Amino acid sequence: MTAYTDPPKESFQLSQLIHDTRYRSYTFQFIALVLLLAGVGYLLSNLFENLRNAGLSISYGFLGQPAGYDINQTLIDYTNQDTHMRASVVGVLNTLLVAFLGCITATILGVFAGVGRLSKNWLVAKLMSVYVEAFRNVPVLIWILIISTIVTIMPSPRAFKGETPDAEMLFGMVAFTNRGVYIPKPVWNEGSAVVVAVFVLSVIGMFAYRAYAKKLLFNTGKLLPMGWPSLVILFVPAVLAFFVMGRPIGIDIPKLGGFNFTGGIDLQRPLIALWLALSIYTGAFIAENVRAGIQAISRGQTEAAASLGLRPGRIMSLVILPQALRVIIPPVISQYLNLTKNSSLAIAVGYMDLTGTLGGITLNQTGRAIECVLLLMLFYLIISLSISAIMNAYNNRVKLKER
Amino acid sequence: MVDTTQMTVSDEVAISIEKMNKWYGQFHVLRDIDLTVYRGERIVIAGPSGSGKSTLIRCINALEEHQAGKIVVDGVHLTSDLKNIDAIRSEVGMCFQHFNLFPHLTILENCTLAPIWVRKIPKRQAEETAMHFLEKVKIPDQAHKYPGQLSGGQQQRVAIARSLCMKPRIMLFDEPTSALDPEMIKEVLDTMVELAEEGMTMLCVTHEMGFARQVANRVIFMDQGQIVEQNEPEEFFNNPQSERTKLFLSQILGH
Amino acid sequence: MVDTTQMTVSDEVAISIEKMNKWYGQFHVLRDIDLTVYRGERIVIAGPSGSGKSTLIRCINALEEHQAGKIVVDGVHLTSDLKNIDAIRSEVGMCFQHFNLFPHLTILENCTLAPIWVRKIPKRQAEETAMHFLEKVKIPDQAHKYPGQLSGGQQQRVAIARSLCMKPRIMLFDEPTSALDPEMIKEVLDTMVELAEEGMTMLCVTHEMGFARQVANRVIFMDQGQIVEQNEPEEFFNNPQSERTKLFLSQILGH
Amino acid sequence: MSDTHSQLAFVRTEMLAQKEPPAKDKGAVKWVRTNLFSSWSNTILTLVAFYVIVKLIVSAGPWFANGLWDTNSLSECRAILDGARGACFSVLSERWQQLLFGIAYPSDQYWRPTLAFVIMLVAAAPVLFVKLPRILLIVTGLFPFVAYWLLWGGTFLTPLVSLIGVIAGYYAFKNVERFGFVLGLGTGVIVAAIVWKIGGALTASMDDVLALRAVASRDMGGYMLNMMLGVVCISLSLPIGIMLALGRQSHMPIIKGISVVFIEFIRGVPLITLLFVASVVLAYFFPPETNMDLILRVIIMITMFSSAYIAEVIRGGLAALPKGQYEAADSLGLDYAQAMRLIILPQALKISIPGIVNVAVGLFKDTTLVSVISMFDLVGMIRGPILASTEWNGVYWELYGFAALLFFVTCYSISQYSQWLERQLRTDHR
Amino acid sequence: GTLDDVKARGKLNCGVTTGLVGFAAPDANGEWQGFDVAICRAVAAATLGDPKAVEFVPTTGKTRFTALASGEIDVLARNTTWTFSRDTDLKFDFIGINYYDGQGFMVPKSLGVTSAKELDGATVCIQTGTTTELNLADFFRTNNITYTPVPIETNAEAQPLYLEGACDVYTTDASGLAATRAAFENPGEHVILPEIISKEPLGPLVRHGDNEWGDIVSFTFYALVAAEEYGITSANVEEMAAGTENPEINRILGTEGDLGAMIGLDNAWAKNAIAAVGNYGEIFAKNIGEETPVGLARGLNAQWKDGGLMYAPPFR
Ligand SMILES: Nc1ncnc2c1ncn2[C@@H]1O[C@H](COP(=O)(O)OP(=O)(O)OP(=O)(O)O)[C@@H](O)[C@H]1O
Ligand SMILES: Nc1ncnc2c1ncn2[C@@H]1O[C@H](COP(=O)(O)OP(=O)(O)OP(=O)(O)O)[C@@H](O)[C@H]1O
Ligand SMILES: [Mg+2]
Ligand SMILES: [Mg+2]
Repeated sequence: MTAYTDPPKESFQLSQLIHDTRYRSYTFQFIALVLLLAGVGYLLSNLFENLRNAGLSISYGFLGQPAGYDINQTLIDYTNQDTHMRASVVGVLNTLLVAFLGCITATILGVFAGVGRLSKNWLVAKLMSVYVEAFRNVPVLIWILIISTIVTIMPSPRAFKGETPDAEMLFGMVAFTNRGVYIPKPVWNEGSAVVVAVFVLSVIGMFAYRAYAKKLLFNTGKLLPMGWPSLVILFVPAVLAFFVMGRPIGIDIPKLGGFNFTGGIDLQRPLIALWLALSIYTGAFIAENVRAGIQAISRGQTEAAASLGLRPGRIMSLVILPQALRVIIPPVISQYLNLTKNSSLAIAVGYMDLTGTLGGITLNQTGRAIECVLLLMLFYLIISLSISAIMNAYNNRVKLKER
Repeated sequence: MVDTTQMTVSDEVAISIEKMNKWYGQFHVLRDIDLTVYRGERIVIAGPSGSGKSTLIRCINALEEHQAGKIVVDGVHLTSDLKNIDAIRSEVGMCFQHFNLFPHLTILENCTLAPIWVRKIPKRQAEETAMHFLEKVKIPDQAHKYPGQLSGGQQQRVAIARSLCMKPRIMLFDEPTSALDPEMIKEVLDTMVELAEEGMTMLCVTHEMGFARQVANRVIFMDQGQIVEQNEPEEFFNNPQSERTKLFLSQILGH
Repeated sequence: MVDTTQMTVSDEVAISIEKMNKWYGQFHVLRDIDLTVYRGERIVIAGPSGSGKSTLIRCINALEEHQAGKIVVDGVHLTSDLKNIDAIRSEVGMCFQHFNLFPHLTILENCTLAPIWVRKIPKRQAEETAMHFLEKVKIPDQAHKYPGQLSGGQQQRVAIARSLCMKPRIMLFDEPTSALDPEMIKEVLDTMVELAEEGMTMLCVTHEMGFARQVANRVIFMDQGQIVEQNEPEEFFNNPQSERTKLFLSQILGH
Repeated sequence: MSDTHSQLAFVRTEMLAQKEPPAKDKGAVKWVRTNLFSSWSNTILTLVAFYVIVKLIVSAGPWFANGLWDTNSLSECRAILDGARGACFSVLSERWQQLLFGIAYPSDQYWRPTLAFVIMLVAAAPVLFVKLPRILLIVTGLFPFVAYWLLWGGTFLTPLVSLIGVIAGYYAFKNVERFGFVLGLGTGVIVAAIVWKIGGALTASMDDVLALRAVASRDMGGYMLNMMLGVVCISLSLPIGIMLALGRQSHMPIIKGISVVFIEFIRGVPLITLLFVASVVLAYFFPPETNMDLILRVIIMITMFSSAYIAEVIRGGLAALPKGQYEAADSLGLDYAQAMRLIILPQALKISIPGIVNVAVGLFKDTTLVSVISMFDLVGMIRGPILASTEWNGVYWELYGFAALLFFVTCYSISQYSQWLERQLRTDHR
Repeated sequence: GTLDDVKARGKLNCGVTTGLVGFAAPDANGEWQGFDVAICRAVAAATLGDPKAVEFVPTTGKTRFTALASGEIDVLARNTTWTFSRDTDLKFDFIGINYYDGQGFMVPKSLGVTSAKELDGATVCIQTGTTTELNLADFFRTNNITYTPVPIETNAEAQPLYLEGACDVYTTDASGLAATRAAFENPGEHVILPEIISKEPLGPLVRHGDNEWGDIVSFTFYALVAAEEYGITSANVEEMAAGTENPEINRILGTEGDLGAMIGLDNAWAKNAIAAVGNYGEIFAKNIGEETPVGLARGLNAQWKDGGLMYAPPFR
């Protein structure tokens, strides 16, 4: 018979730091922390010594000084007498602008290409595969450069001049030039507020109508048509209001004047090039996500729905899409994130996003490299953390219930 | 034992198939199928894997297109005309091997979706019907769960209820129990027996020979895309005529 | 019938558990467990699902930590000291429900891995031992295959051999047969019976009552984290004392 | 019981033979009908697609066909073409070496990177294709040393000594490892260091034994630089990625925290900002006297970047392993390092390979960003010296097209490989 | 000090642009050529005796200052404007001015513009990274006219934009304009406007804090300038090094006095530099002079005797 000992008295020994599961993790973490702090401390001390040797210091004072340079495309008022801070804000807004536009077009392209790749039409399917593979397997920087070159060989505004111009405006309103795209700008005259208000109400009205139609179906089994009434509700009142108020909204059509087109809205070449490049590139990736998402919904779902008598359109909207979207949306959101991060390549086409202002000219002019790069990273970090927060929230919301 | 006396077979023709042929590419899956199903019949289709059983019943509700021959379901001629297809599909319910419930909808929503959108029945009423059928398959308490939260047997019963909610006059089953664990098979078969007792016209691809003996009034044996033999269950099992049938039965019953 | 006379139980204590308690968060899984296992004993633990059987035997080789009470295995006090944990684990072998073989290693490598790395036995010698035990579980010819190429029963026998290669003095089994098809269960039980005949101390969670009757010298019934009843198999099955045991046995044996 | 239908009893006496499908359902006609013109919407799509393709061919065809390959400058091209559309591929035939190897790599030494590239293919083969004989792994093991020698030149003794050091360290590690992973690792590193020290001292004066002409890292450029950055950074980031993934799985809050913060931080910022760090900030973080090459700093930052992504892939692989594997390892008495090294990682890495390959392709494409910080990689070569030169100023399509083609060929084959591997793994598991 | 580092390394690390014809660009063989490059070679010849012992580090407008500040390069010889804040705030020393430049405009002749003041509403391509953006903003503001800036990273990328008409005007240093125009298919179709809107003294620079090194680079450069003044050329330098009448020449070439030792170099330092790259005038003529495609006149960069600003301090 083994005489086993009593539980050892709880006296703490140094060796327990390594041998005892209770303490050992603290030991490791402590070591890790010390190593980390030592490493960071070492780097920081180098930094300070280097800065001292070079007689520099870290300060964000430069943000308050006048920037002194001009920016071609701004969403807020900006002149070269504004501060570097304001120039950075312009950059931030420009980043967000191109990211926003890019995400929308990339999604449209991606959905088309993704669905097209699954098309029964052999030619379309092959064409879409070529598009997707070509764009996925070549660096985005090269695409940006190529597309920017393509934009450059569009007609110059000069080509629109003269008796027999080489190029003409589309519908007499939109000009595609190698300086950018000029589109008409709405001019808000007196009374235009009413028209806008009516339009907003129509939008609300349209959704209300659709909700009502659905409710009616649920309550009485009567299915009202949804398609054309929606369009009618959307446009007819606004058009009526427009004429009743005496055409208060005019448009300012871009005209050739001096060196450039004047008037209208001017989407500058760098924006156009970057926007196109990013959306076509990201579109290829989104196409893959869309395709995978649709393929993930088994054929059985379609067949089950069909055998219940549902028509293809309804099968898509009631059965396939709600499921496919759960699969598609998370990877697509991370593609949005990638697009936003890739927009920092704006620098290659001269688009003044945050990397172009704060990380470009401001950094150049002030020489405040550390400060600028830190701010730059902080900004992108905030964006990606917010996007991943959104994604997690979405994932949690749509998670399928399982056993 | 099921009370088969209640299960009457009328003279009315429910499904009539004449010289139906189907190809997948070069492959001739169904060859000159002739089959008449009378209202109230309970037909079990058996046969080796790949013999075209699934294809046959999928042709009946136009999930697959046939290339030659004639299919008439409930008096409606099955052509590529969408209206006819719709008419037939709303008369014919179908249950699949893998249930194919809609995972993003609750059990109740699964059952009311088609009645509301296809039959245009008010939601309230559709839900009442759905609950009725869910009670019938003995899972009314699961109505607000999602398919993923149910066991396989429960899911298959929901699938049956979902079909029934469309009030079909004919039900097709494609191996409804072959993806289930043994305990669950019984639950599902019980439900099907009940359906049969109520006089539903049923075509059922299955290898459950117990079920066939108990419920079917006709067993069809298929091989290589053809109907090789058909007969009443007793005769079919005890006295198979063709060599192939004998071979097949010896394999199946050997287990 | 197994020759139980050979299976002697000594007076030596192999495992002693006193007032052991365990919580998962707020949930009290094991409550005041007292259990003494003598060397050579073959104990079967039974009980309804969720009663804490697995948790109990997982506590014995420190796969789970217990929060109160004392566990002494083979004279070693189970504390949070790594040395003690290591000492105990190398004395105690364990087999899982899902075998948990290492799929990227051959059968032989599965069996020699721990002896080489933990016991520091030269590879050659470890392989000899491994072959010996693989012969014992009757699959020496599979030594160079990968687990994925074996049937479930073979895999479970490899898992047993793998444990034995560490020359444990105590073996724990957690439902070793419940993931197996009926034909394979017997192979594995036979192996376990053989082990028992050789006098291995065994704790076995199982619902195989035949095995319990044949091999166990004590059956422990657990419910709600407590030991509700324990007795010799004959007494336990024929004359259960508590209500819960009776209910449980009626369910188990009803099948 | 109704016997009314017992006449339905039927037995087929003769089996029907396979028949041909009806004419409209077979052959090319059927293919065209179902694949191109199955409905009116499909027909429209086909016509649109056809139009696009024709348009592309018509516009790009003559350009290719008229391409010139042997002029000395763009103006010469223009003179010869005389207004016709046509490519000036002469820039490629004149500058292809610079595009591939950069401006500064000595031209009589081009065989070295080429050879290194070929060896790389051989070295990668046994890693990529499990079926190949394992003996080829020797090439894989030797590859880093040989490649270093071939690319950078100098005496062969340097890589030889490091190789011997690594081998000695590995043997020391192997022998001591049984007594503890950390101990083994420590011994291995110390032994290797000693060998290097001694070897270094011994060979210090033998600079010209088997010496190749030394080339500074600054002189590497062109596509070779992209390749080099890609290969080096991915290889370096694997071990770091594994450590980060393990750290992120750890139950120790501080270690987990450090890993999470690192990974999320790196993944949250664009690579270009990290390259800015490499080019304009990182130098400040090193001791005053050291003066690290830009290429080294870039390697550091890209490695950090890819290890964060690889860590996430490996984390997925770890999570896919059943818990039972950990428990079985525990119950056999293996300690953490053993369990990870022998049981968990081999399996987790195998599952992760397709993911890792995808990260590698992405990273390889991203190496072109170094052109933004004035390094002359393939894109940098084009944007910098070649377009700036008097002769080739203005040739864009040919150069960008060439770059795109190079990358496409490389990345497409790698991604095809990864898809093949994925299919392979899927069947393996069943 | 830096000199010791350079000697120990056996190479001079010299920062240049990523490519600007005439000033610094690699030729088809990968050899760097150009006006700025010559300075690097001269310094290498002076310090190491070998004009080839130079490692050229291409830099962009963004990376150049850090490269110098962090010690990655020893000299930055890239068209960099000497400004107050760069000298003081960024802690660099400009060691002299090798090119007096000013920012100018280039427009297609077809536009019919004759003065920069007529550029109201024009789209202007700017090569970023120098002081150009700031000068431009100042110029248009003071003249009260508007413009659309299109900032471009590299000269090579600005060219197609300008040529395709994506901008009306291209602005950068006048020397750069000339170099760019030289590379055009039809240089004659473009004019450089008369306005020079800024002073752009371009020169090599070194870090603060190592005055010895600054002196070496500075006087290597002045030796080249002085060489032109005294008629020393790469062709006759050997001959003159044998000894001449002129003591200044002798001191420069190291045959008289100990100037080399004073800056820690061999006495033949200036001789090596001149022999390697020629005097200032030769460098100018070879790389950017009127005979070259760049075709710049000496203008302000002529010797002081010829009415220019090139003026070397006395060597004594
Ligand atoms: N979509 C398809 N394309 C081509 N061939 C198909 C397709 N679907 C089925 N087949 C082939 O048609 C034949 C009949 O298939 P079917 O599914 O009807 O057989 P089954 O009798 O139901 O077999 P099982 O018992 O395995 O379900 C098989 O040989 C099958 O390979
Ligand atoms: N890791 C865990 N965290 C929280 N609760 C757990 C955990 N593991 C088990 N439990 C709970 O502890 C209880 C006992 O689990 P245990 O696995 O020991 O039961 P068992 O008797 O082995 O049951 P079975 O026969 O199903 O294997 C169960 O209620 C289970 O839900
Ligand atoms: Mg089937
Ligand atoms: Mg259990």
